[in-house]
Amino acid sequence: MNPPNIGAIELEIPASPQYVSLARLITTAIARSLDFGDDKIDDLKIVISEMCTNAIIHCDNREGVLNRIKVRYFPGERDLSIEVEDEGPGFDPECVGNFEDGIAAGKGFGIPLIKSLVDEFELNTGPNCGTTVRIKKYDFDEGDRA
Amino acid sequence: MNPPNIGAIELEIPASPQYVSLARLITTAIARSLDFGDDKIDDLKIVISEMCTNAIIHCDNREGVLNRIKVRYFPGERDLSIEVEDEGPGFDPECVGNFEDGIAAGKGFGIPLIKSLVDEFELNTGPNCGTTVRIKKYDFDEGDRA
Amino acid sequence: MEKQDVDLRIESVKVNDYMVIVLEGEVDVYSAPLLREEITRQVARGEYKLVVDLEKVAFLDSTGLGVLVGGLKRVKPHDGELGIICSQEKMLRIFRITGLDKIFPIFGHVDELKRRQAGE
Amino acid sequence: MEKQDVDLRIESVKVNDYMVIVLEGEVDVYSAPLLREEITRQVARGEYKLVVDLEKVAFLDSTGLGVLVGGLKRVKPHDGELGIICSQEKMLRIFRITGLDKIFPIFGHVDELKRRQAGE
Ligand SMILES: Nc1ncnc2c1ncn2[C@@H]1O[C@H](COP(=O)(O)OP(=O)(O)O)[C@@H](O)[C@H]1O
Ligand SMILES: Nc1ncnc2c1ncn2[C@@H]1O[C@H](COP(=O)(O)OP(=O)(O)O)[C@@H](O)[C@H]1O
Repeated sequence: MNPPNIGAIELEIPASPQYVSLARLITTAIARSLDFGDDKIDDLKIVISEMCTNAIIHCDNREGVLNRIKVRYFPGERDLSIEVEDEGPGFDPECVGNFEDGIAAGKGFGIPLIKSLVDEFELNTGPNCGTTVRIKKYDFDEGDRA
Repeated sequence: MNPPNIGAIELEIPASPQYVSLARLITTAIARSLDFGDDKIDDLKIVISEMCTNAIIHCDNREGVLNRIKVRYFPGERDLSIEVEDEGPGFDPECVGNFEDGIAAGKGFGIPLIKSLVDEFELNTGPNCGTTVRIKKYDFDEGDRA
Repeated sequence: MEKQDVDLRIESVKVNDYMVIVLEGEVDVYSAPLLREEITRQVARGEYKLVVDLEKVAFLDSTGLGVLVGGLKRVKPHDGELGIICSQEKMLRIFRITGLDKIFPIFGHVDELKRRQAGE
Repeated sequence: MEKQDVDLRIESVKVNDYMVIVLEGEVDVYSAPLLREEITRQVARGEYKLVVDLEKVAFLDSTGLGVLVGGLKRVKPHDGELGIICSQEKMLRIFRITGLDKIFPIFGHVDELKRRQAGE
């Protein structure tokens, strides 16, 4: 009876670390209502945290001005897509490293971790353009599709 | 260190009954983080449900078009304000009844219940204007202020 | 987000004369239709002494209250009753605030219902 | 939403040679500074054999991992160690994915730590 995509759920929060747990909570509730299993919900909790953390940390909050970030959820038939958008400085996607770089630097695990936990990953960014990261995760394992 | 009002949290959801529980969950998380007691959180769960239910039910979803409603949270020092906005047909505030009317009609408990559970209540509506309901609830009892 | 995600389970059991509709979960605008259907179904089956057990209900709002009042309206023409089982203070409070505690007989426990019946 | 709402409790206990930093709650960008401070504090006190107990941690993301790597960097110049206590599969998986399971010694239980020390 319900249309397959009943429309996005949008959340806009101040670019402040304390709100990341709220995004996790909402992600969990949405994924659970879509019948995602516990393992995939655990993955999504990490993914949303990484996405929001990057948007908040790199968002360049100027003195006295608190930026805001947007989180959009698109529930699908058998998947959930999530988009996080910030109006920060953006960056050169070439800067994204891998886990080895991360271990050496003690940071930079975020995007590699997101990529390894989702089925689709899309990054839209560039200097002075803000950043939008969009992921899609299925409620089944890639292998099971074959 | 944190500014008293760090900015609103905004949620936009499709005007569909299934999302009311999500609004409750978010309200609970925000109120808990503000140190509201369990009793006041229970009140707020009812209040947000009534606010969202009215916005969704009376929102006049036309064939194939799914309206959206907005929920805004304004965390204060010792209070939480919540605003729910819809772009529905609006209504004449004179129509709002009391509990006796509700018992006779078997409906119409919503707004009287909201009013009795919050510290401040504000209704902005009118024919063809959409509706915004705004409430404020303190994390302490009115009596304790004296 | 399909209908099966409704966080409300309903089970009806006969306790002497009464049909006790036991709810577990949340009663709101999304789930209340299930309760309405169950009441309609019981009335259609000729059950006019209904009791709705709210002990395991974590949340109830005005939509749920409306369904209960609607249920009362359905059984009344049949000389029926609609009672509530509820001992949770947070819920009793809502019945008091709305004045619905004067409309529905409220029992603290299903046993009270049994005793009441035995006493009659 | 004040800092005291951080959902992370930290308690450090000495187990033989090791200073075990026991975490309970969630480690993310909001709470990780508390862990960083505790590691810094212990290193400043001359504790270079650190073990971070993640058994009661419900959530850990890359910010937490970064703090652990940072901790390792602090104790290394002192010939120290930084171990992890963790038996939760969901968390071990993250250590494996990132390759950090090869950087940190991982113990399944604090007892393993005691045994290991006794065996040395
Ligand atoms: N939303 C963003 N806005 C600006 N720069 C970003 C954003 N997300 C990531 N970056 C840049 O990409 C780098 C790699 O990000 P990531 O892999 O998440 O690791 P980390 O955030 O720990 O450095 C960051 O250090 C930062 O320079
Ligand atoms: N957001 C809204 N948009 C349009 N009409 C509304 C809205 N909220 C309330 N109303 C009107 O006010 C009446 C009273 O609302 P309420 O007290 O919540 O009871 P109920 O919704 O059960 O009728 C409703 O029946 C409806 O006509």
